[in-house]
Amino acid sequence: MLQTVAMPGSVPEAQRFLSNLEGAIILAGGTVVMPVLNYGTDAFTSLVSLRKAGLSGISVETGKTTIGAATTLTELEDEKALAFLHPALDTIASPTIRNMATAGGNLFVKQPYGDLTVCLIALGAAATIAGAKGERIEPVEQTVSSGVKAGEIVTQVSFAMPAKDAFKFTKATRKAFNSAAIVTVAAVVVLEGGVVSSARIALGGVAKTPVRATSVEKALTGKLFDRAHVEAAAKEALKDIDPADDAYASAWYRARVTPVHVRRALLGE
Amino acid sequence: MKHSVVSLTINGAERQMLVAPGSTLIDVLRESQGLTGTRRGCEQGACGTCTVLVDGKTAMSCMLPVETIEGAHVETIEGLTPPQGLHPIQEAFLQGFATQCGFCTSGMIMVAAALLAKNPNPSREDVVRAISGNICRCTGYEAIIDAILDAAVRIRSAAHAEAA
Amino acid sequence: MARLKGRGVAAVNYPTGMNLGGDPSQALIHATTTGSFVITLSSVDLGQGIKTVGAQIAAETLGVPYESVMIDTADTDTGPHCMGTFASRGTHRIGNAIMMAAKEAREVMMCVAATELEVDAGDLVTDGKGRIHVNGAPDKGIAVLDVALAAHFKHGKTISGRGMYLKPKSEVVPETGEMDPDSCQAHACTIAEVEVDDETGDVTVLKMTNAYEIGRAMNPALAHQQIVGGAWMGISHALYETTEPYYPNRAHGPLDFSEYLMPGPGDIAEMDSVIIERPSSNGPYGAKGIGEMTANSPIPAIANAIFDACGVRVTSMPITPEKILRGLDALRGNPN
Amino acid sequence: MEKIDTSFFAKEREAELSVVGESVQRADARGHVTGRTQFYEDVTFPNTLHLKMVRSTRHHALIKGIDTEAAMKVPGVVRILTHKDVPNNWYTILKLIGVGPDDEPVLPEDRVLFMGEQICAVLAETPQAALEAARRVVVDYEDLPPVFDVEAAMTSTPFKKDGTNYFVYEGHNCRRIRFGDVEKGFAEADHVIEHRYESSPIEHAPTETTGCTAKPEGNGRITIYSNTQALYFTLDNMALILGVPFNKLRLVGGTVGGGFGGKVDVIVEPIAALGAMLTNRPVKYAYSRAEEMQVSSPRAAERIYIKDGVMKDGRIIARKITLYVDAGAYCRHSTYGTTKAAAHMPGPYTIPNVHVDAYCVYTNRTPSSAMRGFGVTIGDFALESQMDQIARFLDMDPMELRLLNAYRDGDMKAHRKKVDGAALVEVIQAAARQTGKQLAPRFAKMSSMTREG
Repeated sequence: MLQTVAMPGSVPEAQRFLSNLEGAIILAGGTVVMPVLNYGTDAFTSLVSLRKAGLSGISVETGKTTIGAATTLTELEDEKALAFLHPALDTIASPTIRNMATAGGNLFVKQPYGDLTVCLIALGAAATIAGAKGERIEPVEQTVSSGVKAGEIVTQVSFAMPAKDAFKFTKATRKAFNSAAIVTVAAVVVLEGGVVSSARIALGGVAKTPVRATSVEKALTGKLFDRAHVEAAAKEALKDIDPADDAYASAWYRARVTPVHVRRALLGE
Repeated sequence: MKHSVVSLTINGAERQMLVAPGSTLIDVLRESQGLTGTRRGCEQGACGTCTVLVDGKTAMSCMLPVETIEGAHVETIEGLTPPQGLHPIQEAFLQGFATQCGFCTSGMIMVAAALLAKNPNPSREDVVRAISGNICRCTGYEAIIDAILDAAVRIRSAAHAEAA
Repeated sequence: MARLKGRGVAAVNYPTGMNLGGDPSQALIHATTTGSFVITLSSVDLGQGIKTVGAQIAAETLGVPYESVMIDTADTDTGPHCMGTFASRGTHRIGNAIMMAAKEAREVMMCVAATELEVDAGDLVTDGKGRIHVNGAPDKGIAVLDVALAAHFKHGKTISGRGMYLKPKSEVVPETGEMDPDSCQAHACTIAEVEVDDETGDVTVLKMTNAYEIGRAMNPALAHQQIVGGAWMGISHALYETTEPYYPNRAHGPLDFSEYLMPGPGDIAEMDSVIIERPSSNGPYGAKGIGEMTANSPIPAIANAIFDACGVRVTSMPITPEKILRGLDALRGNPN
Repeated sequence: MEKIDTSFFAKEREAELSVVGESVQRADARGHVTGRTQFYEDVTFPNTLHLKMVRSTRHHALIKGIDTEAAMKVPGVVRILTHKDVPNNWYTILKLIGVGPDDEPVLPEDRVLFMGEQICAVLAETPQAALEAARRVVVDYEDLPPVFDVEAAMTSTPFKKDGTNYFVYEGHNCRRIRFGDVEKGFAEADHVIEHRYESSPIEHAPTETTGCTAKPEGNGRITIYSNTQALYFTLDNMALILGVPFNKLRLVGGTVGGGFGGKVDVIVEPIAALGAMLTNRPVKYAYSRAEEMQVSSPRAAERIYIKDGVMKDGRIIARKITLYVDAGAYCRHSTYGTTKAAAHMPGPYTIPNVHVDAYCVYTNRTPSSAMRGFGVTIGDFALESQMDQIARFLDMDPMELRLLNAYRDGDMKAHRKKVDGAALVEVIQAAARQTGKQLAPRFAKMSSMTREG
């Protein structure tokens, strides 16, 4: 049974709570933790809320955008400089959930949720993690695949703004709004003279965590960015995914339509 | 387990309450404040029936431990209802036959209130987006969408009449 | 990539009521001394509107304003027996019981009014606005309120009525299945128009045109609610819903409204519905049960429209994108 | 908004109604929009205990033991109810209308037959304490093989203590309809068209979950505030289970946050009332959303085989239906629903030779029960898909195929009830009219009221 909800006013204080309180976990927006608590759990007995730990805010500077971990998805939506993320944010749950859910929390959401994280991986974002021995910075991709250690806190994520029109996003869903992903595709594709000079592509919903579609990236780079090349490259996605059955779709279906949605995302179909 | 004292402004009135760790806003509203118009639908953040406004923004009250929103302003369906008559959104739901069993209605109206405060002239798709986290199993949504659009007209014309 | 359009039709009937164990409901009605009427039931309103339609039936029968009728439900200490709200029985069974109770109460009311007005009860009519008067002579009349007061304080009478409707038990003949399982049948026809994405199997329901025959629309706005909500549930059943997505395997059963798939407000189809009325011989004012039927015709209409669109016949519900895509692949010679 | 086409059946429609037929405002709408409508959960009492259920984690198993020691030590736990506490441990809803069998215990004694089956009930001061104690109860299972497929279940070893894996209808293993001679019909038919249809279970998913609060009164009675769809069903079943006179119980309800058939089973009330009787305190038992989704009874899955004998001109002269209703582990209302499914066949069509075998089959899944369209919805999916397949096979207009076979006043249905008040013809005509579709003259002038045309 829950014993404490701690409200640290800073990151160091939050770290102290995390190490001193028995069975403590981080509470960000609450949209993942609270449903677990409401049904009763032995997984934790204390919550350390980041709501007042000073981790909220967005800074958009030339070359680098930084998002505090406790920034809500609604705050991201309202940030005009991040308009390119709007179509992606719009697919995440509902406006009410976006009022509560945070950017940092999104990194730890189980699949097939967590579409912001798919975008961050495509953007090559880095996570700043406060630990017992100070801060470290690592690719979001790594944070997502290996998680953080007990007592560590993701304090912010940052990325370089993509070139105009370079960011692509598609989320295949069963419902128009407020739907988990069948397949989420986010990509930053840079063209030089109609040829792909670089591509970072991330997929959601098709593995245990969001993944890089490195095979597609490889197949695409250096190629003419036309339908034929994109379609061929999209088929390579099957090498990058390991989908599972769930209540939304089967592994077979996800694999079957992944190349379709990768192509659609890249071509903006 | 240590209880703590939390202060909230609920429907304009300051309230202090002693709560167990992790007590959710819906528990406090329904059980200690007697504000039962906020409905408990799933406790998982997936149905929207418990939606209230916290500092003007919609929130699912089943997912908010009250310790984390100390000092917040909370508005519920009871607070939205004027002393006399009905709020234009309520009037639109009533006239538009937008309720059947009525269980989702409070949440729908609170979402509509937040939408119309931010966007007094929403498109149909704006309304659809706004209520996309709120489940209704009876109506098929059409009457609810129409009612919210009608409410927007009612509020705008009331504001217009006041200005004139 | 192509979006294939198709159209499908389905027509159904639906029984009102159950009676394999006998199907009764009762209603009591009495006038207060304030000129209002209270109907006492133990019936349940799930949102379908029995609290509204029951009052309408009573007001119609009594000849008084709808606003002067109140429904008091549901408490087993005060409300007489009702089987429950299911089997599209509410409006038919409870409505019949209310109508019978209202007739009995009306008789007493008219009788007292006749005494007060010193005329023959047979010459009196109600105006539906709270007065009773001599037919053809609106000035020679009396307010229902005054009748209620007179009955109570002068004549020592209760203006009240008892209502009961029973569809008797029907035994099934085991060898042949001969039985009388219902009271009447409502009808529906749906024409569904859909679009199928031939690369993903996703279906969009573009439009549903429905005709519903419901006996008599007691309250057209409430009937419309059932129609729109029921047709939505039909789309939902056809394309989305199940507690066991891998049936008969029990894995991955949804636990919440995220996993349990239903169309949201962004997925609703354009709807054009018309009601036609063939009053039933045994329902109150010709009513039939409507609540359940509305979900039924859309489901096969959508299935048939999907076949029309893309040539894939999915014979298991729900018709998921996966089932359609497997069918499309088979048609294209890529069986999986 | 609503449109009524009064051109149909004009002579039969009663004229001169004043309140009936009017779209008066809903009596409950003002309460709904202000949040003041009182649902069962809005009535609360001090000193209420919260009931949370320990549930089976197995599809089919023997219960070798239940250890509640650790659970009882959780602060706030007051009592844990097991089958030993239930006076008459049979939960048989249709007993009231003379349909058995007694196959479902209120709380199981020695075995569980589906995942999620309730095993014992924890009563505690707070929901959190009850949930924690429920996690501390240790159930020792011995797994048994489950059966999930309806046709496999028909022939596999019975998994209940008594009886078969299917309900026996007066000596028959299915509900039968026999009308005409279906084999003769097939022999005479130009074509025989046979297909299989299937569905998986569907949840009612009302926004308000099933629940109740049982409150002991000073006079020794118990008041149960419930969102049941049927107060007397609930009251009568509770009295039988609790072994108390009917007048000891009072049910209060009538305002329900969506039902769709999901709140007709009487699951929560008997145990909550038992808890109230044994502790002399109010007890609340409400399903969580997860319980509502997976433990409350769904609409049954069905499997339906339809074999039709069809003439070149579209007349269906024989229809044979084999239908399996997946009742899940216990019968609840499924025995009745299967009969209703049989009676619905062969759909709204007049077919001279009809043969129906409708099986009510038990499998190791959540018991199914009533839902909007009980016994009919899945049958309609099968029937109307089949009609489309016939129309395609014969290259006929699908509406005209239906009109050709439509039942009309005076026809005899397969369950030997004469048709009256038919209107299938007219709804098809009305739908055609709405979409601007021209029916052939013979179909455009058809009527349900006469056999002409």
